[in-house]
Amino acid sequence: MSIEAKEEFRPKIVAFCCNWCSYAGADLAGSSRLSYPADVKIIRVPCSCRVNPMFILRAFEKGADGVIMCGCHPGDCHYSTGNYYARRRMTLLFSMLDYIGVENGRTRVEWVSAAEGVKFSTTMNEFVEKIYSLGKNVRLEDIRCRN
Amino acid sequence: MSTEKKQAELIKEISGVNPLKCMKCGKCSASCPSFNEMDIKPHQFVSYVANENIEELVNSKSLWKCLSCFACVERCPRDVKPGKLIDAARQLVVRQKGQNYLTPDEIPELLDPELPQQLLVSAFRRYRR
Amino acid sequence: MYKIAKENLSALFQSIAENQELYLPVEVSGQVNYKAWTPDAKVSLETLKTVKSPKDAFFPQSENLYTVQRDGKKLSIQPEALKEQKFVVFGMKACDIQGVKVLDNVFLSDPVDSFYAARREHGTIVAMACHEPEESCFCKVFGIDCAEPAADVATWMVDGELYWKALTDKGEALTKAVESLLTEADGTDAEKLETEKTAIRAIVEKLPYSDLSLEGWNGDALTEKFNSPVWEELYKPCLACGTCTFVCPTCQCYDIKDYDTGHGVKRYRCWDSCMYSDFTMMAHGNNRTSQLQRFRQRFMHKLVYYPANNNGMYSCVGCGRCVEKCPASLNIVKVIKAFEKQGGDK
Amino acid sequence: MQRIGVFVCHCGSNIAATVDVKRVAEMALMEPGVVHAEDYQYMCSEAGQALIAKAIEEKQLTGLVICSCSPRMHEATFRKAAERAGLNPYMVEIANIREHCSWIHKDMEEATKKAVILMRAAVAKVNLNTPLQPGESLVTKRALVIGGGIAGIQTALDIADAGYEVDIVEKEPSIGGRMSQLDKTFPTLDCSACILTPKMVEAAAHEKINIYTYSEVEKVSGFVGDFTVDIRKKARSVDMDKCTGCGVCQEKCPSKKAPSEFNRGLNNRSAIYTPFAQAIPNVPVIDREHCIKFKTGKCGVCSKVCQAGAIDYDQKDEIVTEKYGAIVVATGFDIIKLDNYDEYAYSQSKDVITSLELERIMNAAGPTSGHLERLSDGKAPKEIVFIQCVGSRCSDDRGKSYCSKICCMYTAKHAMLIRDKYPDVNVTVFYIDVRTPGKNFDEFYRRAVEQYGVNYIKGQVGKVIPQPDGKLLVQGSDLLDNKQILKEADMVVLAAAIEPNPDVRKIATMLTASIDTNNFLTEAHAKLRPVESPTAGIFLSGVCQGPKDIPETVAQAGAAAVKAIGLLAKDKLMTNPCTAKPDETLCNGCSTCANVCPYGAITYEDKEIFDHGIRETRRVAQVNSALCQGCGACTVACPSGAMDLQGFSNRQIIAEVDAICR
Amino acid sequence: MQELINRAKELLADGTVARVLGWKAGDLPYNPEPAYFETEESLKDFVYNGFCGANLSKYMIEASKLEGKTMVCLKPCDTYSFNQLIKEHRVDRDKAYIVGVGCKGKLDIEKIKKQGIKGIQSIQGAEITDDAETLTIQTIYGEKTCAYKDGMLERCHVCKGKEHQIYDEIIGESKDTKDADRFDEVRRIEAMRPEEKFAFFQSELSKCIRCNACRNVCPACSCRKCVFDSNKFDSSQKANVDSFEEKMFHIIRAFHVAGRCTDCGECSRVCPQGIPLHLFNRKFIKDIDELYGEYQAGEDTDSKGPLTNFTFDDAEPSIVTERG
Repeated sequence: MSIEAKEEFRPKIVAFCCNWCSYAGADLAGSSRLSYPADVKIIRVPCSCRVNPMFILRAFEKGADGVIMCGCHPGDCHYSTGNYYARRRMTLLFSMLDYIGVENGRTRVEWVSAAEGVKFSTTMNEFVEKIYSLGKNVRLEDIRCRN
Repeated sequence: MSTEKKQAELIKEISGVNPLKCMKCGKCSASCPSFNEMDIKPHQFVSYVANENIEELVNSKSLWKCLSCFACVERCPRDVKPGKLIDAARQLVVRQKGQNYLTPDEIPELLDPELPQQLLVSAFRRYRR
Repeated sequence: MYKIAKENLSALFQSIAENQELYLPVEVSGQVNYKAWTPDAKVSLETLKTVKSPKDAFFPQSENLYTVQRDGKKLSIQPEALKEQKFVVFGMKACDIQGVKVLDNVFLSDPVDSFYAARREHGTIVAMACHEPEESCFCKVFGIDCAEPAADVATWMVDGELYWKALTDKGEALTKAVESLLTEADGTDAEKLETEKTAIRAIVEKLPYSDLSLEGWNGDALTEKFNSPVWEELYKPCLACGTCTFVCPTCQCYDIKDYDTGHGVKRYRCWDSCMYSDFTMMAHGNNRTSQLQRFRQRFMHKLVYYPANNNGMYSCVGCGRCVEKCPASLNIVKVIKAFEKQGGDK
Repeated sequence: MQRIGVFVCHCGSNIAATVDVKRVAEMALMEPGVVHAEDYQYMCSEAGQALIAKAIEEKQLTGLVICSCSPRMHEATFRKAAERAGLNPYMVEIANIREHCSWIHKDMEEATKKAVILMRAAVAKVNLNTPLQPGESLVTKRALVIGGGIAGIQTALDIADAGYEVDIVEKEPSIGGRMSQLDKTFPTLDCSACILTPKMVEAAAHEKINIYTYSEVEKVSGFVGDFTVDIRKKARSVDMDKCTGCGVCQEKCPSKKAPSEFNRGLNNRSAIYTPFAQAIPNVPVIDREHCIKFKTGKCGVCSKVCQAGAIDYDQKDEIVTEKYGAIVVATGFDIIKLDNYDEYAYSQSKDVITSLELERIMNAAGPTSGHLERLSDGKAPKEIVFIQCVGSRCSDDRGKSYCSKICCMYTAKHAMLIRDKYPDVNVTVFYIDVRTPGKNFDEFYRRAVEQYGVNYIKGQVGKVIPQPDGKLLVQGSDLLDNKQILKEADMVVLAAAIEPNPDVRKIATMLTASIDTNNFLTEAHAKLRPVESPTAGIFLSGVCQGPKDIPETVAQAGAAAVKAIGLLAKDKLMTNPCTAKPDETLCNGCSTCANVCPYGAITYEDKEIFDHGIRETRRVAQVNSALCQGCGACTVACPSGAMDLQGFSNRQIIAEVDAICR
Repeated sequence: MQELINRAKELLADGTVARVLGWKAGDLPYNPEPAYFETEESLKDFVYNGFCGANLSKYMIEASKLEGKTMVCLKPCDTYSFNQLIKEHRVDRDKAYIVGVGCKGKLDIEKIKKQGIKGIQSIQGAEITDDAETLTIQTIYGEKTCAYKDGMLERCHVCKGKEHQIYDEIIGESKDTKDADRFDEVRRIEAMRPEEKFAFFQSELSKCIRCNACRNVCPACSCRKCVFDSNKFDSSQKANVDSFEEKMFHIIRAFHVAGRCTDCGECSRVCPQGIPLHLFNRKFIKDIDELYGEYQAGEDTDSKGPLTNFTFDDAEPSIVTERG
């Protein structure tokens, strides 16, 4: 692919962050001025277990190019067990997406604590880079949403 | 990967033991009936494997002094089971020495009809790894 | 009458497709449905019944009606263009053609459905006789002769030759367009064709459903049939899926919905099924709250309401798709028979 | 349709330097529902809040979007501002354009674009917000403490001193717990009973404290602020009001063959007994299993000798139902069963004992009246071996994976006391590690070694072999000398691992408090909420939460009391309105949500449902909003989508997703 | 079959049950329908043969609301569904008298027809008492034969076994039909390159007509109102568009039943377009087995499902990428 095309492509990336750890981790990344690309937009949820697989599919349907979910580290969940459920749900969902031929790497889960601003920023940088390398999501998007 | 590293990996694989679980309590050595005969003591075995110091281990007296009574295996509080490590190290030596594997087809020829079946079965159990 | 050898058909399709869209039975992942022709499409004219009927060609399962574009707080509406491209549907069976007539009565009478009308105007139907009808067929019951399908062009496949007869102006025009590929049929061909027709009709006589009686199914029977206790037993195995409706060549109910594109809304219509719990759902609620009512609606519509409003024409054509596809093995024939039995019991 | 006001904060230059705030406000006006947009220097300032209030009033706003710093910073501020201006506080959403935008992006164009999208997402969400009302529930001003050991006693005293009624439920005939069994305490070596007994007396005498001994919690229902608890008072067979505690009955009781629980079965007691001399209450109970009257119907000696006429053979168990606002669990610990440690010969030799048994032997009120002697032959031991970590730090299923924490210190204490009292006795301690984190702890251990000459050997013992002459052959290893050691001992003392009282499992289930794989109660947050259970209104005191020594237990008991007092001090509880809420017409009644709820907030109820013309009784989920903490696990687990989370509803989140992706 | 009918008559006569849920002979040799029988007389139409593939567990949801007990005929695989429905409080065990019926594999008329057999007049060899070896089929176009195995539903080739998981009594013999591994097809797809996988599912799902037969027949899809039908969610769509919607529908449906699907195979049986829908469910089952330990939904009525359970050391989602 030419460099020009790459410059044109600006991915849409949705990040679900749990209120207690990862959202705070993102805040810390912000207050520490640790930059990551503006393509990432964060949605605050109370806990990673609030993220319905449907939200992720919905994001892809509407044209997202990557979806990442962040939560407290296993064992540190504010609600004690939420992220354990989320972990199983996401593992199965990602496996299914892989199975139907969606490129590996469009989805990701990362556990980021409130103290891990650096990790948040590094993760987002990595993830965005990955999405750039994968290019536009065409396999899951609904063409009716194109404009 | 260095030879010793490979060997260490192999010992871990054969024995199914993770030496990093050892908390160095020494209960194995405390339990060992052959302790005084050994140059490398049972508890040291674990650290030798963990440190990938395999050459010394396989050349040690201890390797052949272990009675396989498995007292250490029984009593180890951390599921490290030095006896299994020793057993695995022996396997390593035996395998290297003669490469003496048998294929299933070769076995019947070697069998004496008089041989008790029980012996065979226990031999398989013992050496199948 | 013309004919063309079976092996030359792909050339014929190619030729038709050069100037217009061509829809015909194509196999995809083991199932045959009407699809647009492409050079590498796996055409299957031997298939007696495609899974879905070809009604999609005139009344697609879902189609856009208009798009609302949002720019800030301003909205602009863009109606969907009507069909302007000519197209051919190739291989439609007599029953499916009758199905189109049923749809015509609905969509072409006042108020005319402009989307449907445009498609009808631009579409040419090439019909094909049924070579070997099957046990689920009962078109004869509705007076349909599957040996003599009547459309713009009628065709028969006999011994590796496709016989071609134009029946309307549209048919003549199409024939003219592909004339170079066709050869004139002669007297022996005509004989062969008659033999084929006789053979088809003989098979039809042997089919288990051919003696089905529609006696008593008309507008006069409305109250009696509607209130019959027979429904109470009949509907019970129904799973409330839409299979019968979506494979049916005559079902014409649709729902209108909005799709949020993020930049506005696409208003589309798509087939609905009277078996669905939200069928004819209105602001105040639903006027059919039980599956019995919905189940009854389907058959009353096909066999009572529709004929009452359309000079006795049934909105079932005996294609037998529902017979084959219903997951619970229910179908219109069982309904008709159930009432027959009940009549006998009286 | 909402009437939304969008307020874009400059945050001085924090936001405005990289985000074109004017443009964000302009773009906001293009969004559906937005009727007002403005930007201001500091939205959180008095003046900024006044702008918001003014706009709410003038434009009749129904929803607000504040584009500013993180909601973790000022969400509460803006919600309060909205509430003061008459708007429901939950109609406010924050678009985080500082931490998540201006601070991490340098390019103005890019940052502005992103800020606009974040604003859009927030507007899309507010469009679907509904006013939420925090629920209210009344608080019963009474606390229940389960367990009457030092943890329970301390918690009860602290709560009672703050002026609230407290009930202690203790399953034994007396309060006091494990501490009452101890002889001396480390690292001060003061007498355990001397410091515990005054606390027991204080608790018994406190007008706000009511003690149920010989009682157990039978059933718990309700939720934070409003628990209903059934307490089973086991039949004591002695009238508590009449008994004077003279002790004659115990003296005269002919059945003296019951093993004494208090002395760990090392000696016997009578069938009618108080566990120990300082027992509170000082009222005996009849152990019906050993009582001749109950076994054969004949005897009745105690009744005859009791001048107060307190003996009542017909007494029955009694259920008391009480209401509580807070519950503190202080169920303590026991030591593990040593049945699986054959190598230490615990069940083969009377001279292999646990440390807790040694406590009793050393105690003047114990089975040997405080004389150190072998239980097998009464001889004074000359050689004593202590074995550490018996069943602690063990990854197989014989023991526990954790460190029991207190053993290193009490072993040093025992060694020191023995060497002090019996200088001719040799004491050897086999250890793996000596762990002494604590004030004056390491000094204490070093004194044992340096001053008292206790022989510490690094290495675990492999086997203890009883000899025909009554000696015990201890086979251990000295890892530092790399030698195997065979040592003849007269007595072996095992530092057995401690484990939570086995009853805690039952209690945790009743309380819907979670427990970990080791049966320790889980705290709400390992670091920040260590004395609270994740279940609201349940607090943790003492070893039931994790291994602790006495000062730590007392400290935690106090902390749990403070948390309980904090709760009881409120008349009403405001509950977070962002709780799960089922749509009853969609609910299948499948219980999936209840299975994943960490708070036991979901119950099922048969209810008449009117759904599209059908009226039927269905099993539907009910969320107790006082218990629900709003995590949302149930909303995703729910197969039918009936469960939704207020404030973070499916449609709200989907609207945000759509807004970001469009 | 006679034994079944006799037993049904007894149970009706002595008042144990108020009705019998079984199959009624159809008007073609291969289309018996699920039916209720309330009188001895009506049982003359009762039939149980190789074409009685329907899983009657789902009907028990409605039957549980009726007065009195229902005698229900459940095949071994159906009993898994019934157990699962008990677990989810959707059926009432006390309202069911379960007769476990024997099974020698169920037939797929589409498969038989695919072999060029048409104009079917009668079929011999499909009775439950037959040895399930060969089918002899009379057609308008002459007599045809077909090996029983070749006409069997896919699910019967990977049968979970002929043991009933729950029953009050068992009537009729079974015959083992398993001759393939149920995860083979899943493995074949897993081994494909992403483009191939995508093309495979795109081609299969492009056939979907959104008739909802798979959903409505599924015992795990027993929601009172499906999210795809409810206006309360923005997912309520009916269009069959080739881009994402069908995939969304099928992935969400598969996820919806993940951990609850007993692999009864009804979805694939009823799909009018022959889409192998079980490939979705089995992928989840395979993943669950591999990642969280073997789990068979419907084996019992009280265990925790894999998605409402966890262990502290579950695999991380990144395993999907790592295992490649």
